[in-house]
Amino acid sequence: MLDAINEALHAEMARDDRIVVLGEDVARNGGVFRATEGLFEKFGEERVIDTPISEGVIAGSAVGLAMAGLVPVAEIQFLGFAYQAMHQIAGQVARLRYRTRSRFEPQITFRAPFGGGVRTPELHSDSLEGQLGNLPGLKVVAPATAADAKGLLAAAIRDPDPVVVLEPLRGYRGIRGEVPDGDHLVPLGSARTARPGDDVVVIAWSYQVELACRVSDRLAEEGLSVRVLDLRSIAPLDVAAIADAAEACGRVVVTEEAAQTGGFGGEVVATVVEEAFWSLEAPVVRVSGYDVPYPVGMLEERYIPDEDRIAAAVRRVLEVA
Amino acid sequence: MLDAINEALHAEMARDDRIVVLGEDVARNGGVFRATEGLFEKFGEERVIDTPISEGVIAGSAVGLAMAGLVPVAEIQFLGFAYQAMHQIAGQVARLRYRTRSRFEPQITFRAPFGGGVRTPELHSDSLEGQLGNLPGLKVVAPATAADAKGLLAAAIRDPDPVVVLEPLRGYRGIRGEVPDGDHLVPLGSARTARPGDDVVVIAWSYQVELACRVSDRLAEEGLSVRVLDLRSIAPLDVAAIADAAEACGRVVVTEEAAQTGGFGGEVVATVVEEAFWSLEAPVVRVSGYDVPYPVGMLEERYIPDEDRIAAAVRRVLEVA
Amino acid sequence: MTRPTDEQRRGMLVDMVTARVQAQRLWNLQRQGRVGTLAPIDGHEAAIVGAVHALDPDHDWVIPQYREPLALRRYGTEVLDRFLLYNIGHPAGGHLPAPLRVLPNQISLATQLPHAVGLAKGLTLQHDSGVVLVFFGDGSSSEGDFYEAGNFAGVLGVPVIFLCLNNQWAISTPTHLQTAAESFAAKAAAFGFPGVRVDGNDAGAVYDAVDTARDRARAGSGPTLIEATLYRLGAHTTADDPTRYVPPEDLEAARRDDPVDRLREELVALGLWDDAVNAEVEAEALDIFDDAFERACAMPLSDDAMLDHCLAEDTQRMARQRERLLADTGGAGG
Amino acid sequence: MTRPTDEQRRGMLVDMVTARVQAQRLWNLQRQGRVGTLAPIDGHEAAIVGAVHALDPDHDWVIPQYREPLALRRYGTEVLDRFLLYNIGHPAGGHLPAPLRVLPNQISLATQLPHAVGLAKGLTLQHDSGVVLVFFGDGSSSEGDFYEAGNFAGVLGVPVIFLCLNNQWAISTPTHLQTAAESFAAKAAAFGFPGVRVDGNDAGAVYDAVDTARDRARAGSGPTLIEATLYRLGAHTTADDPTRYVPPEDLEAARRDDPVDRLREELVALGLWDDAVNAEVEAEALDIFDDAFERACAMPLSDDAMLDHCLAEDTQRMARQRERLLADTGGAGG
Ligand SMILES: Cc1ncc(C[n+]2csc(CCOP(=O)(O)OP(=O)(O)O)c2C)c(N)n1
Ligand SMILES: Cc1ncc(C[n+]2csc(CCOP(=O)(O)OP(=O)(O)O)c2C)c(N)n1
Ligand SMILES: [Mg+2]
Ligand SMILES: [Mg+2]
Repeated sequence: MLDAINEALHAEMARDDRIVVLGEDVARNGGVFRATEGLFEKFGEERVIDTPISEGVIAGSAVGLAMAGLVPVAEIQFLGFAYQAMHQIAGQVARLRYRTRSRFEPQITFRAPFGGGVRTPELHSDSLEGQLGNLPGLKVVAPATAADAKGLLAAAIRDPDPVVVLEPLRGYRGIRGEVPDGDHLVPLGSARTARPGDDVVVIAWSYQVELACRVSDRLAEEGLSVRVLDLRSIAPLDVAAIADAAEACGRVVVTEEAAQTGGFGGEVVATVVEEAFWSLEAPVVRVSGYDVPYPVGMLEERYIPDEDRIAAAVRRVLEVA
Repeated sequence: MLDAINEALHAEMARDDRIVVLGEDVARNGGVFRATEGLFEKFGEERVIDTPISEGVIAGSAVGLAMAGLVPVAEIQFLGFAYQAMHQIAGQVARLRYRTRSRFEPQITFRAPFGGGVRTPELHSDSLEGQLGNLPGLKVVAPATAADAKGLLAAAIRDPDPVVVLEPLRGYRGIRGEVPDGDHLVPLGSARTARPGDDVVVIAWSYQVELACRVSDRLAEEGLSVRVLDLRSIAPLDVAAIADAAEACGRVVVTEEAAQTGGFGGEVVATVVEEAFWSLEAPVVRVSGYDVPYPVGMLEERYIPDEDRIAAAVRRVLEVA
Repeated sequence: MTRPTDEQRRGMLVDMVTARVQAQRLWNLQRQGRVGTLAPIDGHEAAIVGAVHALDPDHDWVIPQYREPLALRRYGTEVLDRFLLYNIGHPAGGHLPAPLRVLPNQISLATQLPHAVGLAKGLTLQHDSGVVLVFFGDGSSSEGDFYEAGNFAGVLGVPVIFLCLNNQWAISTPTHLQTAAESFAAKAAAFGFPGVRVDGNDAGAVYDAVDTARDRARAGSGPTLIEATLYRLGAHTTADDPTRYVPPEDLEAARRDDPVDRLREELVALGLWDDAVNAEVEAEALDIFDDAFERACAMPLSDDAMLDHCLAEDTQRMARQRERLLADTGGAGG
Repeated sequence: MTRPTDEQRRGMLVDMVTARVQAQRLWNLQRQGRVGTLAPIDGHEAAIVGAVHALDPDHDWVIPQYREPLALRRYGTEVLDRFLLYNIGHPAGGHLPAPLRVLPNQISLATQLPHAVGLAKGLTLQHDSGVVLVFFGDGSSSEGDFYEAGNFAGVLGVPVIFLCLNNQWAISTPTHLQTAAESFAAKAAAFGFPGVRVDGNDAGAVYDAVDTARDRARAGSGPTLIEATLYRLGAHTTADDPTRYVPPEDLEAARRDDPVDRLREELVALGLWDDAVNAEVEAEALDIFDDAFERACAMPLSDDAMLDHCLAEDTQRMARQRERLLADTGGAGG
């Protein structure tokens, strides 16, 4: 997946010379995960900027760069440190178009790794969809495949509105797969059926999609038909796709890594209820982290929903007569 | 309601000399809304501190004060500026107990006015429950009556965990009512039935409760029995009370001021579905702001759910056969 | 040292007097409930006008905090038009149309400072010779954004001028509770570029400092921090009661050094100003204001304006919200 | 000027040598996959040890960033125990039990600085004569938290010492991209208290600077910012490859000024240290380490530990989650 991201950045920067990449360690080091590898050498220090350690000014200067007509692509080294920039992301970036009535086009992209499973220190693994999903004016996408990592990032960069691209830490090296050559764009706001099926649908995004697919494959051996809907976009939310899947299956599981209460999964459940209530044959079941902060290394495997917990939830909604 | 808050602060400071009040303009000016009026004169500059304009250090120094065994009660002048402190509130305050395994007791209270209806400038009216509701370790309460404003604030200050008390701007002067004398504590995490009823329940918090009650009263004249459940606590969420109300009524409306998508209302809907699915006679309906940033003065009346919109939603869930 | 010419100083006084009387008019409208809460400009006129007179409106950008707009006449009357729309709560008040190089007010303190740095960087990347002047208050200097922006600007060496209007107060908080630093200008040491302090009641001195900083910026030598010391002569905002905390003797002393009076007296002494001119300038300022206010109040607003300009295209949900909103209001889209 | 006594310097060297060899052991464990990602201490020993030797562990607080724990031996072996628990990912690693005046590592850069200010204020309010020493890196100084904390500390005049370990790098970012300020010490001008720069490879010089700052703090004269200049001799963390960006000649030069070697040579010259002593200190350090590591690995962990210490009492939902977790793991509550 990392290669797909790096490829998208190279291609976009070559395509549009208004693009400026900025962030901590993105230039000379090529990013702590090498996502920006080679950009500095290729595009130079004017377009690939190592910033001081100030997430606030990374986000805030992106606003200014966009005002000047440039296209900033900023990295937040780990999504948990977006909190340091929340006053700019929530208060300024997301509202630039609205407060200036489109005088300025906020063509701004943020990339940030997130999610657990690789035993990182505090705040490195946190899922912030619950925070970011309630900020109108901001788009938020979360690819689950290498192809989508490329296609969503390219689409995000070209989108006239600000987009946060959430990249699964575990997927950087853990998710491999075909990536279309050349220009490849995945429209923001469109969910994807990752596995067909009609007994039950698991709605997920990011690395949870990978796990849900494995569960689907596993349960297929038992004759269960488990659809997996990969949201891909947190915002805009593909309400129609959620409605279709829920209607078709009648049974819904929603899974995410964040703490249960207030997680974005609640929004998905509410959407299912609003759109497909009469098709529901069982209560929607949420699978999620526990209602505690993302825990330390020895505990994280139990924190993150794994295949067993997702499978158990699937069985649970299927058991309802 | 403002008097109730001021009274609680006076009483608590007199009761517990570990309490320190800090924030912008809270001392010499008694707060921009006079919530902290008289504290500086009574308790002196050591215990009532005018801070520089740095929400981050207000929240961050509260962590340090708590480590020293004090009980900080910090004001964020307007909730929208909590974004400036989100790295401390979400990343530090909410996790102090967890990351130190209770070596330190995070007995920290934040007070912040929020919500619309008084034509404030940008960010002054924003509702952040969607952001704050997904931060385990943090409690969040939102009183809708003067009595609760006193009782929840006192309880928050005495609670060994960090609590954000959301005070409705419109309620400061707009909500009046009996306030019990002397010690008055409202347990955190307990919802309140603001109006009895069994045809439908409107679940709300803060100023929306006031509106929901008026709707209930209005529709009672038509013979409709509209229960109003005042959550009072966003976190901890009174799951049992939500379940009871949903089961008893079978029809549920959830109303909030924030933008629809990703708002805390989604969590409430998800909870209803998890707890009371089989009792539901109609899809749960959300009433909320629109999916845009909180707008300017001329638009805000249309943005905030008003009695008409709540009443229309109530009729809508009741129409379902 | 490039003191402004007498002609320039006269131009400044026109703008200062204009700002002063228009501010009075606006205050009255607020008291009549016709506009929302606002922050009066009184006492800040010389610093703002002096600064922007050192700029080239065709090239240089101005980023206000929120007290400045009435003093930005040099950037064209459109600024006033938009400011009045802003004050009546019309969404178009945030739209300062291109090619105006002025941003709308910033309410979230100090957040405009990182914007200024990015904008300045963007200008240099595009070989645009413009300079960015960004205003902020003494109180706003305590926000992390100020320091992060100053520090990054220093590293980048971008053409930005940080202009601190030190009016001695942040609402009720006096400067000695805001910082223990020797001055706000002294904070530039944290960023590695010059910090200078000027008398903000002296329009010419501010002009001079900004002019020097602008030359420096255009020469590629990087940012400057300027602290203009002055005194907030009015309330913090229309919602504030300064008698609760401003020592009357301090206010009295400050009034004796009113920046508008000071320049007026100087120009009168030079024979460049008199009562008749003054009356004429004031009358014209009010005419322009009243005219602009009338237009602002007549500005149409579509029933679904609330949903416009959030995203370039409505999301699925917004499209439905738009339908519902129009149904509720019985209106048609705009 | 209060240079440490020879006896004190000897004590410092013991701690420095201890840190060095324990760090090597820890690195090896990491390479074996037995502990998680960690940030090596190499090159920072003199600055950290020199600083904490000027403190009184019974009264003064130490707030680390993340490189410091192995050099905090002066605060007791419990610090090592907890640090090893932390490194294996055990939740008890964050619990430094009372009355230890040491906080756990801080990963969110600079967020510890506002904590230090609040803690110092809390101490004075409680008439506790303790002083707070807080560590942070050159890179962390760019976060708004550093400035907000410094500024507030200056206003409050609290007993806090901000100790910047300027190791020339923030991961791959060199100091000249971090700030254009003359030095990190110079940033104190923004706060209105002294900023001093010391050779961070000279344990005695750091001791001296901290001792002076501590006296100042205890006298009620407020904070001090100290910049200790040194060089990061190892990788940023076990996940980093510094050969991608550290110029080898710079690293070589820095190695020639290795702080542990420097003090060792000085004490050898004074006849206060020799190979035998060195071997003994190293052996003891490793014994203590291995013992602590064994205990850490044997530390029990209940099946529902994840849900403990989030709130003083479980919420309704947490109580259910606890039940489910215990059911899933087949375990019993702890
Ligand atoms: C981030 C943020 N925090 C708090 C406020 C509330 N507030 C509005 S104006 C003000 C004082 C600003 O003082 P200063 O920067 O000196 O500007 P002045 O009003 O004196 O011109 C405060 C605290 C705000 N608007 N934004
Ligand atoms: C708020 C925040 N942003 C980014 C990071 C990622 N990060 C971890 S260490 C580091 C460099 C820190 O440099 P410095 O403060 O100089 O300390 P050093 O590692 O050199 O000791 C960065 C950017 C973080 N942990 N926290
Ligand atoms: Mg001011
Ligand atoms: Mg460093």
